[in-house]
Amino acid sequence: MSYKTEELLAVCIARLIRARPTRHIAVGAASPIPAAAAWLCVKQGDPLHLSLLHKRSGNPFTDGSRELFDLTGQGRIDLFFLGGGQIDGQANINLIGTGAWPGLEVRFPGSFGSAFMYYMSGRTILFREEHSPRVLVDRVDHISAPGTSEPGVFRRGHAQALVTGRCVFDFHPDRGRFSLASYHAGESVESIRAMTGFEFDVPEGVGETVPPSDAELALLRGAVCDEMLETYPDFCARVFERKAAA
Amino acid sequence: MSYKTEELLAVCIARLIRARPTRHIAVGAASPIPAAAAWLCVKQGDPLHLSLLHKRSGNPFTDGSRELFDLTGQGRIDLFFLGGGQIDGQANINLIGTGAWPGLEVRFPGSFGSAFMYYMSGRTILFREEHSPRVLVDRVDHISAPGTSEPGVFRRGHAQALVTGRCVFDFHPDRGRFSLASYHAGESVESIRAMTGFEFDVPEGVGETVPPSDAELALLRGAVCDEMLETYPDFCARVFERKAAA
Amino acid sequence: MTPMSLAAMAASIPDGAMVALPPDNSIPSVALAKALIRRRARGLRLVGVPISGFATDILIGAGCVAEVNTSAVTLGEAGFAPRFSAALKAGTLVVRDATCPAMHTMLQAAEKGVPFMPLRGLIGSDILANRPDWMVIESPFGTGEKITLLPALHPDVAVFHAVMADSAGNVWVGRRRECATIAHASQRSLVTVERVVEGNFLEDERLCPGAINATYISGIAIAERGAQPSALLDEYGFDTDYVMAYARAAKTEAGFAEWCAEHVFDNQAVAAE
Amino acid sequence: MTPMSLAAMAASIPDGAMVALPPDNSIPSVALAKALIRRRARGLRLVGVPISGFATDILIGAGCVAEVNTSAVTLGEAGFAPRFSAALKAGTLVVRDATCPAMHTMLQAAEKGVPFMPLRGLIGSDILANRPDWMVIESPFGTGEKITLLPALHPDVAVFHAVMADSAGNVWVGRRRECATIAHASQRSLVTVERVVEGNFLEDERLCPGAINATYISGIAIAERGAQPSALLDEYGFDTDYVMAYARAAKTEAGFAEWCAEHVFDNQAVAAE
Repeated sequence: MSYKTEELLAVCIARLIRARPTRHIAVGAASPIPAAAAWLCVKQGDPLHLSLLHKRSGNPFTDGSRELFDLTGQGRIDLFFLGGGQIDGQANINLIGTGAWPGLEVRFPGSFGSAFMYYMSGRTILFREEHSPRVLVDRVDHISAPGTSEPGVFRRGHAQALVTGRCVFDFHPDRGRFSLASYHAGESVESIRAMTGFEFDVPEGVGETVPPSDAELALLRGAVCDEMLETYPDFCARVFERKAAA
Repeated sequence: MSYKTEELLAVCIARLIRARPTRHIAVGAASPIPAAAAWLCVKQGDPLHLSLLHKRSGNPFTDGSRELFDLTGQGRIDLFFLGGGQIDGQANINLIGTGAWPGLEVRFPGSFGSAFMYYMSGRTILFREEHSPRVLVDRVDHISAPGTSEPGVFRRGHAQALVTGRCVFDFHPDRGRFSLASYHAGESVESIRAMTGFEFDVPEGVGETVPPSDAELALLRGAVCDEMLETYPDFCARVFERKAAA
Repeated sequence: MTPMSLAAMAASIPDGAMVALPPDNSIPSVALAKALIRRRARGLRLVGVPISGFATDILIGAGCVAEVNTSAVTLGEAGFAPRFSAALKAGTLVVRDATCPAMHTMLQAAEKGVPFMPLRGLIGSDILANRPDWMVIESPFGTGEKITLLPALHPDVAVFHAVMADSAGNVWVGRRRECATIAHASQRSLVTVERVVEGNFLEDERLCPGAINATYISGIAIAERGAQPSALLDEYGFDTDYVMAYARAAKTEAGFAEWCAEHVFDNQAVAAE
Repeated sequence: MTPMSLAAMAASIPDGAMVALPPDNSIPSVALAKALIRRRARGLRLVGVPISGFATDILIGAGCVAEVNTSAVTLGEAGFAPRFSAALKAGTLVVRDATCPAMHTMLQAAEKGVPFMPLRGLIGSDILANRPDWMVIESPFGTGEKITLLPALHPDVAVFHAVMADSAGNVWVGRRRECATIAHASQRSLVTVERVVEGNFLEDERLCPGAINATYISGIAIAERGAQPSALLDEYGFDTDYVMAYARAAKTEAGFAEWCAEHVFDNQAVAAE
């Protein structure tokens, strides 16, 4: 079955979720692909608790907007998603901007909860669809949240992986480096290297990303889309070609 | 008009409330006399905000039982009431017990919020109906909350006065001592001294407590009692000889 | 979430557990406290939120409690808590005295996932002198202020009563938000409810503010009038006569034993069904 | 509490005030933000709770803002906040970058009346490197943990929208409890509401958990659809088209001025009546 890039990425992320024990995932507002991935795991039968932020009806938090951070501080969030205007080879992320502080060249919106969530979640999947030397840089201009921490700093988790429109990288907090896990159809180790501003390891035998199965695609376009229509109408219309009933 | 001791004490306290600018008073559960005093001020036309703790309907707090302490921490409570199993001449109060820690001779219930409220309220009126050398001691066995604090300790207020069944003492935090403000009908400086375990100052011209006026008594027995019937039915029956409609 | 029996809920709380238990004005689960007595729990370390009431006194009387960390133990209008006083005098109970906002602060530190939180007041009180786990520092912000840091308190189990649970396992406690705090701060939360209703409180703007998300709830048991003799919001009031009668009976160990046989063990068959 | 006019409410916020303003998902008072523009407020120091949205961007565009203390400024789906970006580039605005839980923590410290509160995370972030007002210490509890202490943040005014006020001046915000936190943390709270209703929310067990006590509320003004284009719980949704159109118009200063003339000043006669 043919598929869209968004569907491939959702399936990549779902596999990363299922690769480790996961009870509770929080997904931010601007993240329809991670949300689709998390729903896919639920629809595949995983006993997952999802907290979808900014969901208008059934917002999961009754203690105000601090509850997500308290919940994560308590160690109850096993997995969070973060992106970055820039992401570097040590998994540092920059949501501040480029040029002098505080982003005098290009200003991004800001760091949101990253300087806490990245440390306090059980693990983080980094996600950025654009894969270019502009985004994946050797060294971020500013660190919103660091990929690793010095001893003496309480840190519960790190990046598990970085998923982009071209490939999946695994992150190794012990050595503070990414390794290529797989490249998507149409890419190669060389094309990934050419489009990546940071150095990364290439394990032997690395190959193409396994494409979505028919079962995965059927779930995405059916039961997953059903759950997402209210919160992400544009995404569902564009990717799954479905509209919410008026 | 003849009056009950409880009515005299409520009027004494109301006068102490009105003696200083007061916007917001919090009154604990076991304190019908201070509650009556606060209501009397309201019914006399003072623009007071009352937070009556443990009031079953219309409990003022919507942020759980911590809200009173947060509110007081913010500096929004101008006046609080405290009692004590023992109260000493430096206005230290003991709600723990007598004998070795933690009250192996007679154990009182415990300190409640006193070790915070006494510092963080704008001021405190100490109230204890029993006036005997057993209660008013030279030195409390244990300090639940101290009458004064050393420099470097944040403290917003102190005891304004101590009202008992026999007299009213003013407290002077600068010198850490009480002075006799007035003695109730039937008492004298000598009788107060005989029944008080701590030393106190006796200003020149100290006299008998001014009895409740007819207007004060009418308000207490009418509009004040109306407000208190739900929360303090036994007190209203005993003192005002009124019962709530069934 | 499928409701469990009261007996199974009590059995899931191991001896020695640290149990956060709100007081009489804050919807305690007296039903579960009685079930803990029936299962002959031992060595419980109770946490007052921020004080302790009737449920704590009966647990102490029945020999279930090793330690109470609290700001007061009281029966309110019915006076001093008799079995608490007796156990202290007998030396069979440790009390770690605190002050109300300190209990809230220690629980909020756990809620926020920080190792400690500061609190004003306290300095000069003998409470502080008897809490080696609390620490006074000079503010690092250079103001010269001395202030107390309190460590986070992580109960093993939060136990409280709620008006109702919904199909998703959310529970509704209304304005008694200290129950949310202990649910957040504790490893597990076991909640007795009057009833289970259809639907999802989180999708109802009117009910949601008084709800606690199922993510914090480990088990639900139906226990009608499960807070009694304590009050439950506007559902039922405080049963003063019951507590007064208890206070009189529990003045002696024998009197307590008799009260317990009648009010805890005689009801067992009914409450556990 | 007698409602005041929007114009009088805006006039009561002095130039230079520190104003806590929740973002688009948290019932901001866009009506009052527009009234502040009309009264040509200057030098405001805005606090994002914990981020900033549409209302902040229009206040910046109109030259009302000297400083933003926030974790992000964003128009959500409509992209970057154009007047925020332009003002930063022009050097007319100071941004003090934070991270969401740090904003909550600083406000909670003020709510609790403590001078500071700790927060994990942060260390190794350039946010911390650029906040000389934040301080890293080693835990005094001997664990060797390095942790950041954040000072209490006391806004002069909390500004938000609520569904309704009652006769006693209590306001109802439902699950948006961050509005309660800023009301507690701030010197004054100014609240626009859809409507004023009879009764007292605090005496209604169903409404009370979502209410904020009048003791924190300094003024109420009726502003129907006062959160728009932001959403208000289940009353009305986010107006994406309106914000998209704004984002396009506000790309340039001239475009913003035109938008503002139409959407802020043309409505003045209506909104102030």
